[in-house]
Amino acid sequence: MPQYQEKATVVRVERFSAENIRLTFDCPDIALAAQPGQFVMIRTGTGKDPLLRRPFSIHQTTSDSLIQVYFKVVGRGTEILAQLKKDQQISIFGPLGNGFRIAETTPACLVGGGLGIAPMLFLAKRISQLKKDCANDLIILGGRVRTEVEPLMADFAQFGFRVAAATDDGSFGRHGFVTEVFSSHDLPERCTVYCCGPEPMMAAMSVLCRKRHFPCQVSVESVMACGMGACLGCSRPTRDGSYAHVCLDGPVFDAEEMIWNI
Amino acid sequence: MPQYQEKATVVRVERFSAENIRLTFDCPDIALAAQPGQFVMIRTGTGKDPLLRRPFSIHQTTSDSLIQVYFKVVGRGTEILAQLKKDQQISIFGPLGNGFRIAETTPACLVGGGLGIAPMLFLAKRISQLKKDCANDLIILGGRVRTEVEPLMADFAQFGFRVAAATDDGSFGRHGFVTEVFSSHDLPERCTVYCCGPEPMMAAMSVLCRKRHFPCQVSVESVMACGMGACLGCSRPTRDGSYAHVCLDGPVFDAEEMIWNI
Amino acid sequence: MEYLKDQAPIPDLRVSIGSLTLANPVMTASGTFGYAREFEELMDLRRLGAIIVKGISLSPRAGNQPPRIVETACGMLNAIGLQNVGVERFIEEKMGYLGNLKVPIIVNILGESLDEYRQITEKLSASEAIAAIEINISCPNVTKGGVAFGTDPAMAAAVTRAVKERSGVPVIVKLSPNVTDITVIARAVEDAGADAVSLINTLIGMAINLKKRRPQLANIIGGLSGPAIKPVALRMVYQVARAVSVPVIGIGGITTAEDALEFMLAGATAVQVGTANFVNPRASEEVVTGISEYVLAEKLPSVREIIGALEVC
Amino acid sequence: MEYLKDQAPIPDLRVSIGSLTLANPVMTASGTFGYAREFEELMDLRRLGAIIVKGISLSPRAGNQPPRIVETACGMLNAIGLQNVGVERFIEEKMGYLGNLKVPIIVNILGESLDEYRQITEKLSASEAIAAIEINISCPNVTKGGVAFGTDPAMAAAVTRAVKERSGVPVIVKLSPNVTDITVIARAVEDAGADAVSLINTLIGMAINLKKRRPQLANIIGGLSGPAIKPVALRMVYQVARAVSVPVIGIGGITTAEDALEFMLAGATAVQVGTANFVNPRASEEVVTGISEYVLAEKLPSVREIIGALEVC
Ligand SMILES: Cc1cc2nc3c(=O)[nH]c(=O)nc-3n(C[C@H](O)[C@H](O)[C@H](O)COP(=O)(O)OP(=O)(O)OC[C@H]3O[C@@H](n4cnc5c(N)ncnc54)[C@H](O)[C@@H]3O)c2cc1C
Ligand SMILES: Cc1cc2nc3c(=O)[nH]c(=O)nc-3n(C[C@H](O)[C@H](O)[C@H](O)COP(=O)(O)OP(=O)(O)OC[C@H]3O[C@@H](n4cnc5c(N)ncnc54)[C@H](O)[C@@H]3O)c2cc1C
Ligand SMILES: Cc1cc2nc3c(=O)[nH]c(=O)nc-3n(C[C@H](O)[C@H](O)[C@H](O)COP(=O)(O)O)c2cc1C
Ligand SMILES: Cc1cc2nc3c(=O)[nH]c(=O)nc-3n(C[C@H](O)[C@H](O)[C@H](O)COP(=O)(O)O)c2cc1C
Ligand code: FES
Ligand code: FES
Repeated sequence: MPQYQEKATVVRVERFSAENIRLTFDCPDIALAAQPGQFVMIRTGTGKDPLLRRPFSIHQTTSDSLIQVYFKVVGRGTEILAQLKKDQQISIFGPLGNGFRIAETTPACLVGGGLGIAPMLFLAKRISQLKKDCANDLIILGGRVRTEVEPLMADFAQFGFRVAAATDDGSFGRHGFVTEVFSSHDLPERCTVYCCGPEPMMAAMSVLCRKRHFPCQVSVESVMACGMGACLGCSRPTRDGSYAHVCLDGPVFDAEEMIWNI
Repeated sequence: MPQYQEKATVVRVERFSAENIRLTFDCPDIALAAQPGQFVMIRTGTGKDPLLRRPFSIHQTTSDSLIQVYFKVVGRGTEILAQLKKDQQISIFGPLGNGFRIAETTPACLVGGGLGIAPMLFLAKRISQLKKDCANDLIILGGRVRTEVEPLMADFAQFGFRVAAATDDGSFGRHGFVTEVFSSHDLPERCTVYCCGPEPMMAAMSVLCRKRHFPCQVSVESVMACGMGACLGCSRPTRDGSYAHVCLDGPVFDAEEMIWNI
Repeated sequence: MEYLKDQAPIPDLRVSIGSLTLANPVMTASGTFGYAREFEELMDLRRLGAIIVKGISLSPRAGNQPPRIVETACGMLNAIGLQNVGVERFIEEKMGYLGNLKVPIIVNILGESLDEYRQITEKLSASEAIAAIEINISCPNVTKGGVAFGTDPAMAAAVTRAVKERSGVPVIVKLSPNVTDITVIARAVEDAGADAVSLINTLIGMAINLKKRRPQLANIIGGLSGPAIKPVALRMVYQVARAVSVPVIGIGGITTAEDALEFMLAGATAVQVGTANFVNPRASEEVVTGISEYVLAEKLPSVREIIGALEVC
Repeated sequence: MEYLKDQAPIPDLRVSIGSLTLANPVMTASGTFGYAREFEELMDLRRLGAIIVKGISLSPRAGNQPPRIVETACGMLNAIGLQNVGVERFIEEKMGYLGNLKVPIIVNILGESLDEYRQITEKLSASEAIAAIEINISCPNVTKGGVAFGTDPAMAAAVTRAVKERSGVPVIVKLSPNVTDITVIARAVEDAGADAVSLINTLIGMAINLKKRRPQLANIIGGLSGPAIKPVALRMVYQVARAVSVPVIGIGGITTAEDALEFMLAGATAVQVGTANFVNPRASEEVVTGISEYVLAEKLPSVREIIGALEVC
């Protein structure tokens, strides 16, 4: 699969809150090759500190040449990205990793928690393109507070999926966790679940899916230096007793392969 | 002497060329205490690289609360400073060092070469405040090219000094070095010379002044870590065989004390 | 060492180095804080746990030719050449001011022979305002062909004994990181009577000016300090804290209270702020404030709770 | 080594490591370039002077528990745990591709005993596509209580001899910087027959997560690499180049051609680009381009002119 290192130009900055930001970059090669569930490595500056690139899911491609990332400020790198302004340039490397394997013939349930919402938009869009009708398909978005979910509802609404929301503090949608929303919905048989979010949430989802014999794909994280298989730093222990490398073998895995950090 | 570490706000950015830039900062404590020939240590960023502050002469104070620095882009730190925009904040530490000792009763000759022009504006302003009439006083400004000198002529013209200019390529003022301009002018007896510029120029000026028995003060540079006497890194060998510390004993010295790096 | 509950300050930041009790664990690293007076306008010196002054030798030293310093990635190299006024002028000119600060003054000493270390110690014993001595053993032993005292356990122990025999105050031995196994040196000086060890001194490094095809420093090589060396310093503090029973003082790239707390988790009883003083003259005071806020926020009975509290399953 | 004038490329970037002549002095550092194929989409592998692959052991290794890496100031710590496919699968699965690249392939090997090093060397001798062997002696010698081979001159020499006896290709010994005097180790391996030395491997470091009160790495300690260690690497290359007569290969924080040229001025015949490959997958190729431009701009007859050309008055 092709990978590109591009000088990307910021074409749009959307601040959903002080912490939650969406950036739109012009990087044609990456946009054209990107698949739902893949990620990019972004260099936060041009200097030597912070040294390493930071991994971010591809939130969506909004044209043949634009990609979006939706991120939260958690440290130095994301702080720097949060200060980016329109027309500034930055080095982006990707698309990387193996994305979601879309089951076209079965109903889909997309579950995104917190920043795990990020890759779900691209996935929903692609599914809606592959299927003529998504009325049987469900999207569940969860977050701690309103600002983590509400700003994205409109984008998710456009594909004809049923969309449900939940927040930990009840400030938007159902008061509680996405898992509760998931359990409360009567989903069709042979539903395929696509999930991304905090480890405890993905762990819980994988248990629920196992019970109902739903195949469940999860997008997981790990610390990364290179994002492309060179450093072997992104390993995660798997059920078979070996290590998987998130950047190469993932970031999307079958939930059954995973050992959760909880 | 009082020293302050201030969060200074950029109130004005003047680009005389891609390389030569003048910044105006709002830092009241430093502005109020500043003396001609003193310098400030500017932190170019908030991160850990580049690590150390950079020293810059106080170009002038333009009110009780504003100071200016006039600098040239030569490396990483000045590159970062060159990108500063109005209203951004930055940490400035100063005023530091011993400035020029102004001889109020004798005619003055100010000689600035290249970036050595920077401290001369503050000095000229102060001299003009101390003396009622500066008709006998001379300012000589030199640079490699027009853009290093011309943009500052107007500022220097306002104090009633005679002002002469020279450029290495003849693109502005006399074709040649400030030393030639100095020699060609018939200066009054007992003239006090204040000089800042490249080492070869200051070395040449000190020889000319010795010949004519003019006291000559020079503002010199050295690499600096702290700017305030803590690191002992800014030493310069002096004629008496010991070391002077530019940040504490200088940056202004009697030319006779100096050993030149040429 | 007993800390009396009834007279415990809140938050309780007290730590002990041998018989010396500090109000808090934050010191200034030798050579990065001048003789303290340089900072009086810029911070409240009285808030420091201790002040360690520029390294003092028997006779005054002029130091090295410039350039003496150069910036590196997240760090700096220095080859000051141990410039100092010498022990006599130090006592005459500096101790008067320092003695009045009501902050423990620790004198960092350096010598080129055992005898020099002995003589400096004797001269310092005269001044009772000195709270402790820190021995810089990273200097070359000229009587032993210039090998640094700090790289050989026997020499390091010998210096420690020489100073300890003549010192009425606690003796801290400052270890060099430029060794294969720093725990060997640490144990050697502990056995020789050191009341505490401090580490790390600078890593030996070099920088080159490509344009001039010359070293950036007149001395060719210099000491690397700053955030760049913090991972090496943390590792060595962690190892030494497990190898010796005397207090360990952590040094290396400490810029914030978080950095200092990490060193304490690794086993440091106290810390020293060095290069950070150049970037932010208030750094050492801000580290004290930050540690104090942390102890309050975490509701710790005292800062001593976190010494060596790192969880390594 | 004779460089034929008539067939000299322009610019002439050729350098020699023992009997091996490289088109240019730029290699990729072991463990930072995978098995090279990972980079084929991102750069022109054929422009490299040599490719050094991830360290290979006798049998496959799973590596350490995560987290295996953490970023530090201008650097990173890694504790990969020498994960690799083992020498047999390496030859079967990787050498085919590598052999067709027409770039000298240097295999970095590691072992826990002399015998392991011997066996790997024998197995590698089978494959004639291998241009040289680089011995990683920074690994613990389990038969000697886990002390790293690279910290003891005798052990380092023994490993060198063991490999050299069985290798038909030049043997490069990669030195550990975690020693008191790296020139002692360098001379020991030179006397034992090393065709070249490469340095530095990573400095041992540690990072702590204050919130969790735990080490950032599951392995607690790890190897520090990146720009932060460049000053230490430059200093050691400068010292070793003066201590041995075999070629020295410089490693440590090299990100640009300027960095590489500084190492060559200090005495390096060639260089390796490591951590920089993670930040910029094209870094190694850009270093080749930059060196080439420098040699042309400076009108040097060859890049070899600058090896050790540092002026130290
Ligand atoms: C494949 C992949 C896709 C990702 N997609 C997104 C996304 O779409 N949106 C988003 O906001 N974030 C995403 N992340 C997480 C993101 O990479 C981290 O938040 C980011 O690297 C933090 O960088 P920083 O410099 O701001 O924080 P740092 O200063 O590096 O660290 C600050 C805090 O963040 C934690 N942290 C650092 N790196 C990671 C990481 N890789 N994963 C989890 N926590 C981390 C640290 O432990 C520390 O507590 C993704 C991570 C991976 C591996
Ligand atoms: C007391 C004092 C007053 C100064 N006033 C001014 C001023 O008013 N305007 C101005 O433009 N510059 C002034 N300088 C020089 C200024 O400090 C340097 O140009 C600046 O530090 C370069 O930083 P950098 O990060 O851009 O360059 P670096 O990346 O640090 O270095 C780039 C190049 O600049 C050279 N350099 C670095 N520091 C210095 C230095 N201190 N002196 C000379 N060359 C240096 C280096 O050798 C290198 O070749 C002054 C210096 C001193 C000591
Ligand atoms: C400019 C400078 C001068 C120093 N002088 C001394 C000294 O005289 N004696 C000493 O023991 N250590 C000296 N050091 C080492 C520091 O005390 C400290 O051990 C080292 O810098 C690491 O800490 P840091 O990274 O916080 O700076 C000096 C360091 C610097 C940067
Ligand atoms: C992730 C990682 C893995 C490494 N693996 C090896 C290895 O298997 N064998 C080896 O000899 N060196 C290994 N090294 C050390 C590098 O080859 C190099 O010596 C070191 O990183 C310093 O160079 P740098 O600062 O350019 O990265 C590794 C380094 C890193 C960062
Ligand atoms: S991040 Fe480097 S191998 Fe996965
Ligand atoms: S710059 Fe630190 S003492 Fe002068």
